[in-house]
Amino acid sequence: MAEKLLEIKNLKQHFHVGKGNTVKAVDGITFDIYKGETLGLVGESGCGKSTTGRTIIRLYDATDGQVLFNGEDVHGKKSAKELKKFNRKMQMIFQDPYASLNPRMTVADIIAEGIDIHGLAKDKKERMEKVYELLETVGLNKEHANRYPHEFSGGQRQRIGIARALAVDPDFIIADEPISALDVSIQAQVVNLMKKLQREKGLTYLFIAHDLSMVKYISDRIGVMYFGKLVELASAEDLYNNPMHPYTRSLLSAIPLPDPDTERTRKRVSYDPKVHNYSDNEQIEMREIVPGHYVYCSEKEAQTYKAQYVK
Amino acid sequence: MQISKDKFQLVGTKISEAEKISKPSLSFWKDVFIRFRKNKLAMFGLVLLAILIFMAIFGPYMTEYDYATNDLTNKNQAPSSEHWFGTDDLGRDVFARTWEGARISIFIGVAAALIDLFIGVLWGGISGYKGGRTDEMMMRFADVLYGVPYLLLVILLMVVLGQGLGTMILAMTITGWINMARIVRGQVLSLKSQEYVLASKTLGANTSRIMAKHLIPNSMAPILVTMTLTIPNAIFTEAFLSFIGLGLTPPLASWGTMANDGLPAIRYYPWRLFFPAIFISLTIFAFNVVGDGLRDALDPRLRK
Amino acid sequence: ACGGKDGADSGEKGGDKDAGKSDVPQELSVNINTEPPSLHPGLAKDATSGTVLRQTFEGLTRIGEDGQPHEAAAEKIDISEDQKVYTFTLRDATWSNGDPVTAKDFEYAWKWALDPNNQSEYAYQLYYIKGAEDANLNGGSIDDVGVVAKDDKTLEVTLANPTPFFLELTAFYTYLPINSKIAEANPDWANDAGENYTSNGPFVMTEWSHSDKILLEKNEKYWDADTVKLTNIEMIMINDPNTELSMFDNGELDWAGAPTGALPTDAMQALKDEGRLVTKSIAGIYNYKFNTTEGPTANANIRKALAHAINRQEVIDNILQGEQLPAMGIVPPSMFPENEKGYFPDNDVEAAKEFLQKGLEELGYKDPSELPAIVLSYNTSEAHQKIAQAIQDMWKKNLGIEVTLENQEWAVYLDKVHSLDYQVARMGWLGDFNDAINFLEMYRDADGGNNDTGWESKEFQDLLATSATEGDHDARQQMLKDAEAVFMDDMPVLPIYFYTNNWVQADNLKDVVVSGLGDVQYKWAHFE
Amino acid sequence: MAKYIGKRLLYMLISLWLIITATFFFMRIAPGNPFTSEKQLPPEIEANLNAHYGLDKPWYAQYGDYLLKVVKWDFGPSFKYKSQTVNDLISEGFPVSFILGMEAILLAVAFGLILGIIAALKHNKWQDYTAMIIAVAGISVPSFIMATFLQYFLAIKMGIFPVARFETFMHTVLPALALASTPMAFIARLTRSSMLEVMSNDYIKTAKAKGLSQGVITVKHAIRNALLPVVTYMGPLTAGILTGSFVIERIFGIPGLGAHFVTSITNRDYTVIMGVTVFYSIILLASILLVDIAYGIIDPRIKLAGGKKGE
Amino acid sequence: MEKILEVKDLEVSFQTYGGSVKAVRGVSFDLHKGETLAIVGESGSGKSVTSQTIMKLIPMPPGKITGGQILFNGDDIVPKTEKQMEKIRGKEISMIFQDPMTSLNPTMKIGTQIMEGLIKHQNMSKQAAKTRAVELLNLVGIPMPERRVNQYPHEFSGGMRQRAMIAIALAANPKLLIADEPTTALDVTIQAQILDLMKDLQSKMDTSIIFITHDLGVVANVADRVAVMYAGQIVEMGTVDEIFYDPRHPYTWGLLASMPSLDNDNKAELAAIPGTPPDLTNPPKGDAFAARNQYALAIDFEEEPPMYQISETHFAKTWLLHPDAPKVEPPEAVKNRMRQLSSTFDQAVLVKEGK
Ligand SMILES: Nc1ncnc2c1ncn2[C@@H]1O[C@H](COP(=O)(O)OP(=O)(O)OP(=O)(O)O)[C@@H](O)[C@H]1O
Ligand SMILES: Nc1ncnc2c1ncn2[C@@H]1O[C@H](COP(=O)(O)OP(=O)(O)OP(=O)(O)O)[C@@H](O)[C@H]1O
Ligand SMILES: [Mg+2]
Ligand SMILES: [Mg+2]
Repeated sequence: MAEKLLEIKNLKQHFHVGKGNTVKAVDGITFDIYKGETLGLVGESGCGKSTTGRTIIRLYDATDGQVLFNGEDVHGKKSAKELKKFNRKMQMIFQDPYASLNPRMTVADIIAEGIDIHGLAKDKKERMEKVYELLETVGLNKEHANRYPHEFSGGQRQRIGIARALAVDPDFIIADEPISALDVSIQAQVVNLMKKLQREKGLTYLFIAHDLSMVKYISDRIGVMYFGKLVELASAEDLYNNPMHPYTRSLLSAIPLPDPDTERTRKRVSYDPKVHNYSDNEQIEMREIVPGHYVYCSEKEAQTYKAQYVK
Repeated sequence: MQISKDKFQLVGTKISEAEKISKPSLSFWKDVFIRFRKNKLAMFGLVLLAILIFMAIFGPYMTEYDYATNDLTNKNQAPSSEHWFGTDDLGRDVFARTWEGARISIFIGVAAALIDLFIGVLWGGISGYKGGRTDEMMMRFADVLYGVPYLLLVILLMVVLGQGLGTMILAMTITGWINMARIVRGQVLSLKSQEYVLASKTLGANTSRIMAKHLIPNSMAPILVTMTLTIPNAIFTEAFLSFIGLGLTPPLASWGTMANDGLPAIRYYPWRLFFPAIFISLTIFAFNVVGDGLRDALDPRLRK
Repeated sequence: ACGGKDGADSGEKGGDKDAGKSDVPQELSVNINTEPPSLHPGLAKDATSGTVLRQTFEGLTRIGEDGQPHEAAAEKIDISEDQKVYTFTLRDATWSNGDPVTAKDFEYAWKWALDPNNQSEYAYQLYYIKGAEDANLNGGSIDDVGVVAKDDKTLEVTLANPTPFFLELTAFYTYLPINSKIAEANPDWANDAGENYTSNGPFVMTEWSHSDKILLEKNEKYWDADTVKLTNIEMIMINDPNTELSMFDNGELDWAGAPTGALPTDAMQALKDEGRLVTKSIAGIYNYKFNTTEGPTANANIRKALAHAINRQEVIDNILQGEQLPAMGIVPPSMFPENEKGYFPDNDVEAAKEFLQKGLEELGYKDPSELPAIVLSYNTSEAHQKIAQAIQDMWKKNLGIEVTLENQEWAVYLDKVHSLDYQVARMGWLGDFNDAINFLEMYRDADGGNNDTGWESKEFQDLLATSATEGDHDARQQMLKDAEAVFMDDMPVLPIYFYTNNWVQADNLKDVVVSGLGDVQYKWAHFE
Repeated sequence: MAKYIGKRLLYMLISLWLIITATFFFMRIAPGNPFTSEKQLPPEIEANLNAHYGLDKPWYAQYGDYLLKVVKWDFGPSFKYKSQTVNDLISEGFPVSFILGMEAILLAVAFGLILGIIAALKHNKWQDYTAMIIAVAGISVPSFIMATFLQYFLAIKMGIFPVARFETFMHTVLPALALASTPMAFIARLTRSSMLEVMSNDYIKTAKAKGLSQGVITVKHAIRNALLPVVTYMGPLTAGILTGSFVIERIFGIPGLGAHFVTSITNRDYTVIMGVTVFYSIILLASILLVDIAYGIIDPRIKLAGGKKGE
Repeated sequence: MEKILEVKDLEVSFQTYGGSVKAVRGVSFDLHKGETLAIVGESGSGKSVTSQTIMKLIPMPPGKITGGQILFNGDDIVPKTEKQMEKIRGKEISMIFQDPMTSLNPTMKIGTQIMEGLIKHQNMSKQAAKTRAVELLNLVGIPMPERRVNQYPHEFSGGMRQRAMIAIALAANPKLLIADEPTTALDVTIQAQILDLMKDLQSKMDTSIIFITHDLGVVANVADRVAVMYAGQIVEMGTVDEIFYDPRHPYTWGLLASMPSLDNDNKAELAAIPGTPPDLTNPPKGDAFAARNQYALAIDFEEEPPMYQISETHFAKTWLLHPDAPKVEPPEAVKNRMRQLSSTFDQAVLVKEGK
């Protein structure tokens, strides 16, 4: 098996929302990400996908749990220097291509921000060369360097965001719904670019999205989240062929397909958390049903899942 | 319609063209200038300001009269071909004094606004960005400063530092920045969770970078509005400070002190109030429209 | 008195129906500028409080329309041979609540003021009385003070020295009586109008609305009530000369300007042209003090040069515009009539230049331009500022001396001047009573409270000392005159002008008495 | 909420204490004392006075005494106005300033909002320009010039209003107008710019799509959202206006509190300085607190905890 | 079937600093009672502007209807005043806006926002409106609606906000519902619920729907007919089957080809359409899509293509349908789904010249 790049152990992120109320946005999730793979993360909106991503990259301080990056605890690090080093290795692409670019900075300055922060260029010339190179990498050209974000289309902006992330030469990129705001043809542009970069640079992705066909297309493995918990984790193929958790099944059954005939006949499965009907003494946890396929369930359920599994 | 057959040749994509942006690429300031120029009112304000500054520089030399020389026998003369703006109660030429005063008032206004801007932006920015306890502390400090009697502060400053331009500017800004700080803080509070700020954070940017590159440039609109409102405030505070002895020493004059002196004469020698007052208003009007224009021009999003 | 009519027909009040008499409402409306700090005769120490007290109380004497003290609460005054013992016989009079005014009320009031526990800041006005200073400052017994109520109607006062102006002093507010019955029962009696606030003057206070207004009513129990015509006086507190004049023009006030209020300088010319301005000189001087201990102003010739190089008349005509008198001496002409001319001519630039030359030589400079710039200080006020600018200009023009102006907040200014931290500083002085000693005494000792110049002269001291015991009026006048000459020869103070009071008043308002000290009395006032 | 207010009240006390302390020491460092006068007092009398008022004690004893008195809300007698205590002074002056201030605030808010709203709704039309010219005029003409103007034209020339004093409602009109002119102009500008922003928001479009009329949209949807900046500005302003303006009170001969802020300092009337400062500070801090609470009421998204913001 | 809406040659432009943006350039379509028309297309192609123009909701200025007609029930909307529009908006036509995060008033309770329309157009009492609001929230699948009516938008999740928007739009039982990307922020399960809900309503009330989306899966699910927009124009329009099974415009091909398919394990590169859409301030000469079109003909760079009719219901605006044009093969992914539809004409008919 491939090398682990990232280990997330029992990660929790609770928000205090006044009056002593807390929102358990992420409530104890555990998974690993391997070098060079793409891990897709799907789930209901508001289930904590973005929060997971942001906590991993330290935009939020974790309430509990560990994030090990190359074996080092991300959240343990304190010194500014180490933090900076870590920031170079892990990057993020944001959902909204409009909101994630500062409207008052030129593309060159946006892309070069990481270069400036980490002092990756000796002089102005080298800096600009790097910017041009990055622009080319993401399929834009030199001429675009002095433009402002609003002059670009959504797809181009998302590519600028990618170039910005690439500028510091990261190993791992968290992509939080990088394509939901784009139309299909542009989505394809961005996804193609991400795949190409993965091939060329050996990047690892955490890819968060709603669009299950796209997630399946891009991911090696997929995690399904529900209400702050990871409920199922398996390879992309396996998940689509053998969904076990009822929520996953419900999700898969609802994917709209660009085919009027199938749509007319589609049958959706709905998910009601009550179906589990767990009793108090049952231990609910991630269980490996078949190698590489984990489901959040009780022992009893695990047995049924195992039985149902078809090769 | 007849179209020749060879037009129906398959030629395929012209991608280079498709990725092109049709507008020419301009440097930031050029772009700002172009946008600014299209705003007629703002241009008018700029021209007005230019004229005022020109007059501030050359106005005093346009008349043979000196701003300081008394001519008690010709006091309180109405405007005439001799004294274009009339004379004041010591027989000094109001025209010469007006432009001599313009230098000081415009300088004071701009200087105070700039200093308020600097401190206010820094304070409000840090307070808003750091949030939590730091924010609470910094804002409460501002409250305290606001609560201590201003006049007392000013008197102390005068005693400790003596008179002079520096003391006066200090006195003007000692509480002046608080407003700016509040405004900037509010802006920063709402901007700091923007995705581009988060992006910068994940790149490892430190606070000062995020402030300088992201938060402050994007708070420009309210900052500019506040600044244009600081200027009149400074001009009148200067008059007040001068009156209590912290500012200019006569015979030097500013528009503020001239207006102050002219005010009681409104019923008898209205020109003594009219000229400084009208130029104060014009200047402030000019700054306001220029500020509004600049705010729009500085926003690249408005460039279509 | 709210007219609200067009201000054009000047200060006519209401409608003066027929120029007849009694049916004209006898209600006076005046402005007293500010809240009187205290209406307790023993605590009052300022002109505003004095203005009110003068109408509501009556001392042993009262300054009459002729400017001389006349018997008031006292019916008869006997002065001993050595001019040190005064015996006052009181007339039958009552307090506004009906209590009789007794000699004890006077004794009580004066001793109250002298009692150090009562923090009377003006107690020193009583120091002419034997033992008073001791009791007030040095822990002397209050019983040793030379004031005794022999009986209800007889007050015997023993002075420390013969004091020719003592009868004038007894009209002063620190010498006013207090209704001892009430005051003993209620120490806060003077804090508000009401039944506790009893007085014995022509008017009684019926309302004291702090910082807003004071209402007086005719005191029907006043012994001389027949003379009093006004039925009501409204004293409002407006601290803005323009507003004051506007209200006058609008018929809301019957009087605007000095001594209770002030007129805007910019209005002077117009008022004069309209012939409405009334001017009366008063015993007060506006002068510039020199720091004689250091700097160029330590040199008498430089001081004289500066004093000669000023065109006082021009300042008066163009800036003050109140017909003030140029001052070339320091005692007002009302006390020394010769001082209308003074010791040197006004605006004597030639002499000034000579003095300057001498002074420069003494200081080792060749040219005025070498002289370091002289700092002229004044406290924050528009008038001071204007005068300073004019004089700055004159010194520059006439002598070629650079002058820097420096203006300061009042308390800071006083602090600096009192501690000799200045070069040239503006100061004014108003006489408390009608005697030249008032204007000379303060320069006796270099460290005396109000000297402020660091100047001291043995000759001057001696002259003052002998004058203090001199019983003969003319001889004493001459000694004081000589002292002034010594003073002027050294010029530690540069006199500029003698004050005047300027005001406008309703045309039909008559017989408001403004004394040579600037005190105003409404006892005789009436509308026609 | 209660907890938040409790915390803020505590901060308020601390702020107040700091203000008192700073003022106390500044006041003592400043040259001169309550008994400084042109005609100097004999030193013995001055010493006597100092002893009487406790000014001869060491500073810490005075400071301690003072704090104790403030806690008991007893500021002592005025040094200058011997017949009044500081409490009298405040309780007589404040109602006057308060009435005038309330009038001015109502005027400023009402006209400021109306001007701003008209300007925004008629953006770039003559109504907008007129409103903004009024606003710029209001900003560039300070209240003392405005006061003199109003007095001269409306009272003296036209005789519509009395010249000065504080007696009937008519007497309050001119000073209230003069007090209101600058804040009104400021509010108008603030309102205009935030209304313009609000009116371009999507939810205004939503409201329009419901078929609501322009008036209803403005009143029910736009104003509230445009109010935040105005409310921010109102905090310190309210405190300033309610406690009176020295200049306006002087010009119109109004027996308010405003004069004491200046005269107490020029008189070095220590007890009055402290009394009015404490009083003003309480009003100031309270109005800042009220503004912060108002934030939460106007915009439910703003959490009073003042900490993290959702989304 | 009765036509509820006819849009004829609609042209809309926006005045900006840089010149006028021609956002909609001659769009024509009609809509029948009870029908769902889906509009798909590139971002910025004018979908939102077109639909908002139908309610006259584009900001004017800078926006301006420079030409064309919008007949709603035979009545032209273009010359109507704001006052007249108020009677139509929210009563006859409702709209669900694209961005649920910003389309709800943050300082007003959800319930109040739903009630407003009810009170205005159906003269309901406050109480009745509130009851109805609760019902509506229940209908769009928000749990505990009694409590939720009193909450503010920020207390709702993105999906819930979108559903609240839908409730507002449905409140009036409109004859025409315009839904501008109503489900983009939702996960597929909730999206499916919403779509069901809309269909349900449609069948009950005979509402017509204009449904704007990027998601071709959703289109396949809801639409009766589909219009494909590019650079301010409709480039292809037809029944849902015609668009999915017999597309004719190269841009439609591009859209269909760029979707990954679930069953296909082949992880080959997606067939993206390269480049970016044209700047509508200066629309290119000829076919706006030409520069990005791998099937572009020389004439595409010179002449705007005319509209061809392929069946009774199927139109496409491309030179490829010209009799002289070469026969081209659509991309693999598209070819796989192509089937012969019975209604197709033998020969494309030219119906309208390009400009
Ligand atoms: N800063 C915050 N403060 C309080 N609550 C928060 C915060 N950030 C997120 N939440 C809450 O945490 C939960 C998870 O949010 P998150 O943004 O991670 O969801 P998501 O899975 O990314 O949803 P979507 O698909 O809509 O983007 C939500 O209920 C959200 O309201
Ligand atoms: N208020 C406006 N001012 C200027 N241009 C505008 C305005 N509104 C829309 N546009 C322009 O009109 C064109 C069409 O925009 P529209 O919003 O209709 O696109 P869309 O097809 O809905 O795109 P998306 O899928 O991204 O929502 C765009 O080029 C846009 O920039
Ligand atoms: Mg998310
Ligand atoms: Mg859209």
